[in-house]
Amino acid sequence: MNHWIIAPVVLPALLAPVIGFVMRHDIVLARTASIFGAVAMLAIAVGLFVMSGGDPQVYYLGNWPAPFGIVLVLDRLSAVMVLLTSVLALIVLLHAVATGWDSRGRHFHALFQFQLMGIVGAFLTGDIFNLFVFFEILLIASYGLMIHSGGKDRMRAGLQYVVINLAGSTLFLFALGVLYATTGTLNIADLALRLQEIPPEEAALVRVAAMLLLIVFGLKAALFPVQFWLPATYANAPAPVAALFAIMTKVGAYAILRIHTVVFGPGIDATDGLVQTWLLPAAIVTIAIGAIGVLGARRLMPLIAFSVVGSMGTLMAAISAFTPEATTAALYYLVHSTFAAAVLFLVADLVVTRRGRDSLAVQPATVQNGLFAALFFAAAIAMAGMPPLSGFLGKLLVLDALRDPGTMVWAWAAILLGSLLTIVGLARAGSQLFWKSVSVTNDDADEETPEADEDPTKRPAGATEVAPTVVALAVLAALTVLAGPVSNYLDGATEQLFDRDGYVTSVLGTEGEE
Amino acid sequence: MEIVVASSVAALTAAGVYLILRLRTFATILGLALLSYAVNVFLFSSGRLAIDLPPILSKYGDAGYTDPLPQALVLTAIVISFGMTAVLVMVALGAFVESDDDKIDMDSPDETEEGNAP
Amino acid sequence: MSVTIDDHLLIIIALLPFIGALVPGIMIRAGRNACATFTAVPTALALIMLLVKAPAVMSGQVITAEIEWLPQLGLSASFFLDGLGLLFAGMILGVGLLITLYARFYLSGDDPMGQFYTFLLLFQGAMLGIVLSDNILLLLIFWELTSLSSFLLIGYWKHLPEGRQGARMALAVTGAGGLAMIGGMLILGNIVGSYNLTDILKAGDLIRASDWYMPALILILLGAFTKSAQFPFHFWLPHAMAAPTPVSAYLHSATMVKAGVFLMARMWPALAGTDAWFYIVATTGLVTMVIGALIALFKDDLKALLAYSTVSHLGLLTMLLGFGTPLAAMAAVFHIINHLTFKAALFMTAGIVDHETHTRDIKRLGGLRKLMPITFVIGTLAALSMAGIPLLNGFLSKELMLEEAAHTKWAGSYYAVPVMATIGALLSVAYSFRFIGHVFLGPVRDDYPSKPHDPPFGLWAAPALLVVLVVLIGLMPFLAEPLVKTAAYAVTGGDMPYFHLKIWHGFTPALYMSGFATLAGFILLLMHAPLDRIWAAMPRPEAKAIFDRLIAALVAVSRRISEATHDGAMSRYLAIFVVATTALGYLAWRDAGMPAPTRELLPIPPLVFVGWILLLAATVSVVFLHRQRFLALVVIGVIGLTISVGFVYLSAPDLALTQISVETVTIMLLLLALHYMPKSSPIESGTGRRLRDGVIALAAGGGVGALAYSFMLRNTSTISQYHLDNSYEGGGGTNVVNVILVDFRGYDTYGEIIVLGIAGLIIYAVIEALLNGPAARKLRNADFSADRSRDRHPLMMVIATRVMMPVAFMVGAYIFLRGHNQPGGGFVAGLVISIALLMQYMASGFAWTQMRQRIHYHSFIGWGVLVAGLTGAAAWLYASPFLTSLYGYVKLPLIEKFGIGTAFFFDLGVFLAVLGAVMLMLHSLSRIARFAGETVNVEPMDYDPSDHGQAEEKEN
Amino acid sequence: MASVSEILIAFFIVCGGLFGLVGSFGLIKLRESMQRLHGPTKATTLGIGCVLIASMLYALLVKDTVSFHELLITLFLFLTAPITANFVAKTYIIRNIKEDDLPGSQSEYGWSVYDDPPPTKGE
Amino acid sequence: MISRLIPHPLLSITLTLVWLGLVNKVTPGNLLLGAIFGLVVPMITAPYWPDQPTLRRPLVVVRYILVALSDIVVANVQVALMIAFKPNANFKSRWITVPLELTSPEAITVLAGTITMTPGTLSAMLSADASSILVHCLHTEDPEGEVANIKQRYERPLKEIFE
Amino acid sequence: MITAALLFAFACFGVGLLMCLWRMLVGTDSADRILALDTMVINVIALLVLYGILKGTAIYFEAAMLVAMVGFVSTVAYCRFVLRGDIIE
Ligand code: NA
Ligand code: NA
Repeated sequence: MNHWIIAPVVLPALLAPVIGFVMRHDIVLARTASIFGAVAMLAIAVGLFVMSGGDPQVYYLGNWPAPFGIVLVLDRLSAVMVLLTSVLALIVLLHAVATGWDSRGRHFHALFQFQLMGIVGAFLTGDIFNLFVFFEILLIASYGLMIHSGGKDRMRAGLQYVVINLAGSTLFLFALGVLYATTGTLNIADLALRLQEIPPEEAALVRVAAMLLLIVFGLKAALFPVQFWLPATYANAPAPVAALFAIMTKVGAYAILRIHTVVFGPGIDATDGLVQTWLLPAAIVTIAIGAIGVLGARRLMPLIAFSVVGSMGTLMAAISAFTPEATTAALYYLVHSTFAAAVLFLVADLVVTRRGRDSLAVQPATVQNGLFAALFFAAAIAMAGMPPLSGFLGKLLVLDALRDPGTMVWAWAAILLGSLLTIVGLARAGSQLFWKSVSVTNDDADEETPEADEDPTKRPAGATEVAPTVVALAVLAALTVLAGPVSNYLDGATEQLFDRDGYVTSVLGTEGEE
Repeated sequence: MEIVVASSVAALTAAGVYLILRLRTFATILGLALLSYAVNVFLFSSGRLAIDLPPILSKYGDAGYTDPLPQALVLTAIVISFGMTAVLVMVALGAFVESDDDKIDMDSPDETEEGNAP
Repeated sequence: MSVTIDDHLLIIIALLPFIGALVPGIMIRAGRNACATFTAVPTALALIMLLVKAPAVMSGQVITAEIEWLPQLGLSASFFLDGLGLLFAGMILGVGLLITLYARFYLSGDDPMGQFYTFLLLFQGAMLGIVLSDNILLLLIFWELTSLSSFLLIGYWKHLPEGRQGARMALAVTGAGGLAMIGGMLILGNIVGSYNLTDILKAGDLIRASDWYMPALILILLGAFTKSAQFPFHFWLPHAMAAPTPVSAYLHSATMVKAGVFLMARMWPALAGTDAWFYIVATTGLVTMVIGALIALFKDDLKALLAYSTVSHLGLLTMLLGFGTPLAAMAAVFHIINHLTFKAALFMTAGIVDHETHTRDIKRLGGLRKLMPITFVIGTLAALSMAGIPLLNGFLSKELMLEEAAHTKWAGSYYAVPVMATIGALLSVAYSFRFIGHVFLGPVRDDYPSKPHDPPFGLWAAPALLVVLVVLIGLMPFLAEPLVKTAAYAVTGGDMPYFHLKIWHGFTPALYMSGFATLAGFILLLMHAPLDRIWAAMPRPEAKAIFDRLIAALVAVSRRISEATHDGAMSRYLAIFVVATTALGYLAWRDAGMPAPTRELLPIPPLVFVGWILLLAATVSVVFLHRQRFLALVVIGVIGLTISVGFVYLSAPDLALTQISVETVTIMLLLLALHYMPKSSPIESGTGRRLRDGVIALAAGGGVGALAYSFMLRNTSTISQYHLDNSYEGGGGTNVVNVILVDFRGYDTYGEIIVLGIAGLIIYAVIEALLNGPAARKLRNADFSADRSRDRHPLMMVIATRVMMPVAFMVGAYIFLRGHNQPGGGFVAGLVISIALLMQYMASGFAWTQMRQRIHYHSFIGWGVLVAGLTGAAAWLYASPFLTSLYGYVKLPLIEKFGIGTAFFFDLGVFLAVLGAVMLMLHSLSRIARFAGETVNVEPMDYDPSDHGQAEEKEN
Repeated sequence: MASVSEILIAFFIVCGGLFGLVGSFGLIKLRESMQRLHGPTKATTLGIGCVLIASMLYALLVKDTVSFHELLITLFLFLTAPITANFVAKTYIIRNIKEDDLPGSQSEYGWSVYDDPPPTKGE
Repeated sequence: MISRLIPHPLLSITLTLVWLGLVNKVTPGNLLLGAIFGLVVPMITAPYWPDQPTLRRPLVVVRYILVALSDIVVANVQVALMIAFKPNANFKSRWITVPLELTSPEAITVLAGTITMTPGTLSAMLSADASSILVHCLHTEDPEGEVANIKQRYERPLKEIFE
Repeated sequence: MITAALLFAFACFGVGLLMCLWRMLVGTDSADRILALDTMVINVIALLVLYGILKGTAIYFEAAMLVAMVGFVSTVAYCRFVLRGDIIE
C-alpha cells in the first residue's frame, strides 16, 4: 500500500497542532513551520501526481477491507485536485506572510494548515461519510480564517457564513441518513455497486438522497439558489483567505463530479436524468447572478466575489452535461478559475491596502498605480475569460463541450452574455481604480498623515508582496501554453472518473487484508 | 414506534426550520440545535429501530444486535455539531459585541459606495 | 488548387510583435529613440520575412505552419499565408512601421512612450494573428486580443475622461461582438467537424445547407459588424478617437476596423452566396455608408469627420462583400488598399494640424495652405482620393464600387442600391472637399490657438509616403493588380472572372454616377452653412448618450437586482434554501416508486407515548418561547433529556451518554454567551411572515418525517454485520460502536477531534480579536450588576463540589477505561471531566480555580490531536496503514488479564482533545467576564465562617 | 406463586413509584412555588431510593450477584438534592420575595442573596 | 510527605469504594486500580479542597447517619401524605431562621442538607456571614419548636463531629 | 409479580413526567421551570433503573448515573444564570 496517499492529510494534521499550540506565541516560528508545511505538501502533491498514472490506488485505513473501513482513493482526479490545492495554498500563504495578514489575528497558520488538511482529505476520501467529516474540517477551519482579525462587518458576514453552512451540514447528514438507510453502505465504490441494483421503480428514496446531496454540494459551490452566502462572505473575508477560498467552492464542484458521476452518474437507472435536469438551469442562473453582480458592484471585493459566482456557474454548466468531454472542459476550467479568482483577490488585497478601503469610488492614485493596474488587468482578463490567459481556452472548451442541441442555446447564451457583462464590469472597475484616479490629485491627504512611512497606504508593495500574485499569473500563463498536455492529463482523469467498473474493482478488489 | 420516531424528527425539523428563519441570532442558534437533534435521530433511525439489542457483544453468541454503524456515525455527528455550535455561539457573540445588534441579517448595502477597510 | 508549403517562418512572423512587445516597456529608460527603434525592429523584421514569402504567395502558393496546442478542442496554433493574408499582413506591418515613426514625433515627453509602444506591438501582433490564423479558435483568440489591446491604446491618456469612456465603449461593443462571434465560430466548427479554417472554407456548401447556418451567420456578422463599426454599432468608433492620433490612424482607419471586413472576406467562401448574406451584409453596408457619410459632413472635429468617413468607407467595403460577386469582392480588396493609404495619411494630417494649431475644430481652422504647404499638399491629395477624383487611387475603387452597385437588384428594385450608393459617394465628395476647403483654403486667420507651421520631417514623412502610394496607384493601377488579384483570389476561393484594373473603362453607368456625385457633392458643400444650421437644429439620436444611458441603466438594474437579492437577509437565504430543498426533494421522490414495506412496526408502549408527548410539547414550546431566551434554553433541556432516554430505549447507550453530556455542555456555553446578549428577542416579523415560515417549516419537517418513516418500514442489508462479526476478534472490543469509532472508522473520529481542536482555536482567536479590537471598550463599559444575587460562591455549593468533583473524576476515568467494551469512551469521559471541572468553576469561580492549576488547555488540545495522530502514524512502524490498531492481553500478578491496545492511546487523544476544547471554550468566555470588570475572587467561597480559609491565606 | 424476595422487590418498586408520583404530583398540586419545592426534593429522593434498593435486591436475590453501584447514584442524589433545592429556592426568592418579607437573619449580615459577605482578611 | 501523597485519606478510601461501586465487581485488580485512582485523584483535586476537616467521634457519625436516614424515611412518608391528601388551603407554610453555632463550612453544609432532606423543611439560604440558615417549613404550627428541634437533633452531633 | 410492579412504577414515573411537563409549560416562575426540569431528571433516573431491572441488565446504569450528574450541573447552571447572570465568575 502506498503510504504517501495519506501523507498530505497527516502532515498538516500533525503540523497544525504544533503550530497552534506550541508555537502560538512566536509568529516567526509559526510562519516558518507553516511555509515548510506548505512546501512539503506541494512536494507530496507533486509526488502523488506523478504516481497517479495507473489505476486508482486505494489506501485502506486501519487495514480494514473496503467497504467496511474507510479508504482513500488516489486517482488522477484526486491527484490533480490535491496538486491544485497545494500550489494555491503555497501562493496564498506566501502572500499572507508577506503582507502581514497572518499576524493580524491569532492562529492563522494553525487554521491554515487544518484548512489544507480538510480540503485535501475531502479530495482523497473514498467514503461518503468521511467526506462529510472532512467537509466539516474544512468548513470549521474556514470559519476561523473567515473571521481572522475580526471587525464588525467581518464578524456579521462570518456569522452568516457559519449559519448557512451549518444548515448545509445538517442537510448533508439527512442525505447520508437516507443513503445509508437505502443502500446500507458508505463506501463510494460500494454505493456505486449497490445503486446499479436498485430498479427505477424502487428508487424514490435514493433519488431524494441524490438530490439532497446535489444541494449540499451546490451550496459549497455557490450554485443558485444557494449561492447567496458567497458574495458577502468572500467580500468580507481577509483577502488572502478569500483567495484560498477559491478552492473551497471547487470542493463542492469536485464532490458533484465524484458522487454524481460515480454513484448517481450516467448509466445508473435509479437516478437517471435527475440531476442533469436541474443542474444546467441552476448553473445558467448562477452565471447570470455572477455577471449581474459584477456589473452592479459598488466595491471591489464584492465585485470579485460575484465574478467567482459567475465562474462557478460556468463550471457547473460544464459539469451538468456529465459527458467525458464536458468533464474535461470542466476540470480545465476548474483549475483555471481557481487561480483566476485567487489572483484577483490577491491583487485586490494589494490595491485595497494602498487605497485604504475597497470602494470603487474615485480617489487619488496610489503608489505603484501602474503596477497594480497591470496586475489587475491581467487578473481581470483571466477572470473574464479573455485571451491570452487560460480563461478563454477554458471557456472555449466548455462551450465546445456543451453541444446538446436542446440546451446549447441557453448555455451558450448564458456563458457568452455573462462574459460580456463581466468584461464590462471589470473594465468599469479597472477604469475607476486605476485610470480615473490619475486625474484626481491628492491635496488634502498628505496633510492628514505627516508620517507617510508609517501609513500602510503610502508604503509601496515590496517584491515579496507582489511575487505570489505574479506567480499565480504565471501559473495561469503556463496553463494556457501547456493547455494541450494539461487537457491530456485531465482527459485521463475524466476517463477514470467515468470508468465506474474500474473504480469499483480497484476499491473493492482483493487488495484489502481480510 | 417508527411513527413516534418519524414524527419526532418531523417536529424537531419543523421547529428548527421555523427558528432558523427568525431574525435574531439566538433563535437561529436554537433552531440549529433543534435541527441537530432532528438529524441525529434521523441518522440513527437509518439503522432501523430495535429495542434492547445494544451493540455490546455478549458472551452468548446467539444474541441479536442493532446496527452499530449509524450509532457511530451519529456520535461523530454529535461531536462535530458540538464544535460547530460552540464556534457559532462565539461568532454570534462576537458579532453582537462588535455591532451592538444581534440581528442575523446584514444591514442593507451601503448606498454611499464607502468601502470596507482591509 | 494552391500548393501548400510548411514554413515555420510564418510562426516567427506571427510571434515577433509579441516578443518585441516585451522590450519597449523595459527600454523606456534608454530613451525615446531607442524605444521607437526597438519597436520598429521587430516590425521591420516581420515585414522583411513577409516580403521574402510574398513571391511564393503571389505565385499561388499557400504557406502554412502548425504547432499543436489543444488538440482536445481542435485548437492548434496553425497559421497560413495566402493572398488575403499577405495583403493584410503587409498593411499591418507597413503601416505599423510608419505609425512607429510618426508616434515617435507625435507623442510628448510626458507620455509614457514605452507603454505606448508595448501596447502598439501587442495590438500589431493580435492583428497579424487574425489575418494569419488557420484555425478559427486561434483567430478568436487574436480577435479578442485586438479588443483588449485597443482598449489599452484608446485609454492610453488615462487622465482624459473621453479616453476612458471611449476605451470602455469600444471594449463593450467589440467585446460583445467578439463573444457573439465565438458562438458563431463554434457553430461553424460544429457543422464542419473541424475548427481548421482551411477545412471550413472548403465546406461552404455543407455550411450553407445546415440548419445552423443562420445562427452562425448572424453571430459571426455581429462580430464583424461591431469590429468594423457598421450601423447600428458604428458609434464606438468616433469616440475611440480620443486616443492619440497614431492610434486612430493605425487602428481606426488602417487595421483594426478592417478586421471585420477581413473576416467577412475571409469567410466569404463559407458564408457568402445566400440571400441572407446579401440582404444582411449588403444592406448594412449600404446604410452604414450613407449614414456615416452624412454625419461626417456635419462634424466639426477633424478626427470625428475622418472617423465617420471611415465608418462610411467601411460600410462601402461591407456592401461590396455583401454583393457576393467575385468582382465586388475584388473591388472591396482594392478599396481596402486605397482606403488604407489615403485614410491613414489623412489621420496623420489631422494629427499634424492638431499638433501645430492645438485645435481640431474645423470652425477654428482654415487658410493653412499658406502656413503649412507640405501638410496641405499631403492632405489635399489624400482627401481628393477619398472624394474619388480621377488619377488618384480612390477614384479607381469608387468606380468599381459604383459599377457593381449599378448592377445590383435589391428586393426587386433596380434603383435602390445605385441611388443610395450615389448618395453615399456624393456625401463622400462633400466631406472630402470640406476637409480641404475649410481647413487649408480660405484666408489665413489670426486666431489659431497656436501659430502653425509645417512640422519636422519625421512627422510628415509617413503621410507623405502614403500619399505617394495614393498617386502611384491612381496613375498606375496595374502596379497594385497582382496583389489585388491574389488577394481577391483568396477571398473568392479561386472563382475569378478575367479583369484588369485601369483608369478608363469607357462611358459606363459608374462614370455618370461618379460625375454626378462629384458635382452634387461640391454643390452640397457650398450649401454647407445653412445645412449645418438645419442639422444642428434637427433632433437626432446621440449614439454615445444612448450607449451611456444604456450602460448606466444596465448597471443600475444590475445593482438593484444584485443588491435586492444579496442584501444580507440571511433569513430569506435560509428560507430559499429550505424551500428549494423541500421542493427538489419532493420532485426527486415523485418520479419513482418504492418497494413494498418489509418490516413489522415495533409497538408503542405507553411510556414511549409519554416521552413522545414530552418531546413534542417541549419542541412546540421552544418555538413559542424562543423570544424569552432563557426559558427556551430550559425547555431545550427537556428535549435533550428525552432524546437521550430515547437512545437508551432504542439500544444506543453510547449515544445516550454522549447526547446528554454534550447537551449539558452546550447549554453551559449558551448560558455563558447569553449573559452578554439581550435576554429576549423583540417581535419583528408580522403574522404573514410567521405564517409563511410556519408553512415552510411544516413542509420541511413533514418531508423529513416522511423520509424517515418510509425507510424505517423497509429493510436493507448493511455492511455493519462485518463490524459486529469482527469487532472482538479484529478490534479487541465488545462495544462495537466504540470499536467502530476508534478502529473501523477511526479516521472519522480523528477528523472529529480535529474539528473540536479547531473550534477551540477559533474561539480563542475570536476572544482575542474582541478583547484587542474596538469592541473591547464596549465590553469594558458593560454593566452587569443590575439586581443580581449577592452570593457569588455559596458555601454549600463549594463544599458539595469538593466531594463531587473527585467522584466525578472517578466516573470519568471509569467511563474512559471501559469504553472499548461497554458504553463510554474517550469522548464521554472528556465531557464528564469537563463537567466536573465546570462544577468547580461554578462553585468557586474561574479565577480561584485557575490559580490552582498550571494547565494550558491549548496544550491539551494539541496533545490530544497529536497523540491520536501519532498513534495512527505508529502503524507505519510495522508497515501497516495509518490507524491500524494493535492490541494484546497483559497478565500481571494479582490482577486478572486485561487487554491493552493502540485504541487506548487513540481514545486518550480523543479524551484530551475534548477536555481541552471544552475547557478552552469556557476559559475564553470567562475571559470576557473578567475583562468586563467583574471582580476576581481570591477565596474559594464568599465567606468562610471558620478560620481555615484565612489560615491558608496566611500560609500563602 | 411469588417468593418472599419477589414480594420484597415488588414492594420497593411500588413504593418507589408511589413516592415518585407524589413528588411530581406536588409540582402541579401545590399553590406556591416554595411549597412545590418540597415535593420533588423529598418524595422523589425517597422514590429513587426505593427503586435503587429494589434494583440491588433484584441483583442479589434474583440474579445472585452483588450489585452496589446503585449506592453511587444514591450518594450522588443525596449530595446534590439539597444544593439543588438551595439554588432553586434562591432563584425563586431573588425574583419574587422582598428582603423585608423574610424573617431576619439574627446577625449583622442579611441573607446571602441580598447582602454582601463580610470582607475576608485576604482582601 | 505522606500528607502530600495522600492529602485526603478519607477521600481516598471513599474514592476507592466509589471505584468498586462503578465497576460493581470486587476483584484484586479492581481494588488495585481503585486504590490507584483513590490516590491519584485526590492529588489532582487537593488544591480545590485546601483544608479538609478531620472527623472525630466515628460513633457519633454513625448515629447521626442512622437518625438522619430514619428521619428521611418518616418525613418523606409524612410529606408524601400531606401532598397527596391535604387540601392546599390547610398548609401553614412559613419561613424560620435557624441561628448557627457551627462554623465549619462542611458541617454547615451537612446540616443544611439534612434540613432539606428531613420533615417538611427546606434550607433556602444562609446569611451572608453563614451564621444562620433560612429554612422554609411546608407546614408547621410551631416555628420555635422546629428551630429547637433542628438545633438539638442535628446541629449538636455535627458540632461534636466537626469541631 | 415484579413485572407487574415494574409496570405500575413505570406508570407512576411516566405520569410524574407529564406532571413535570405541565409545570414546565405553565410556569409561572423560572424557578418552577427549573424545578420541573430537575424533577424530570430524577424521574428519568428512576425509569432508567427500573428499565435495567426489567431487562435484567446493568448496561443502563451509566446512563442513569450520568443523567444524575449532568442534571445537577445544569440545574445549578440555570439557577446561577438567574441569580448572577454569569454562571462562571
Ligand atoms: Na467518531
Ligand atoms: Na464510545
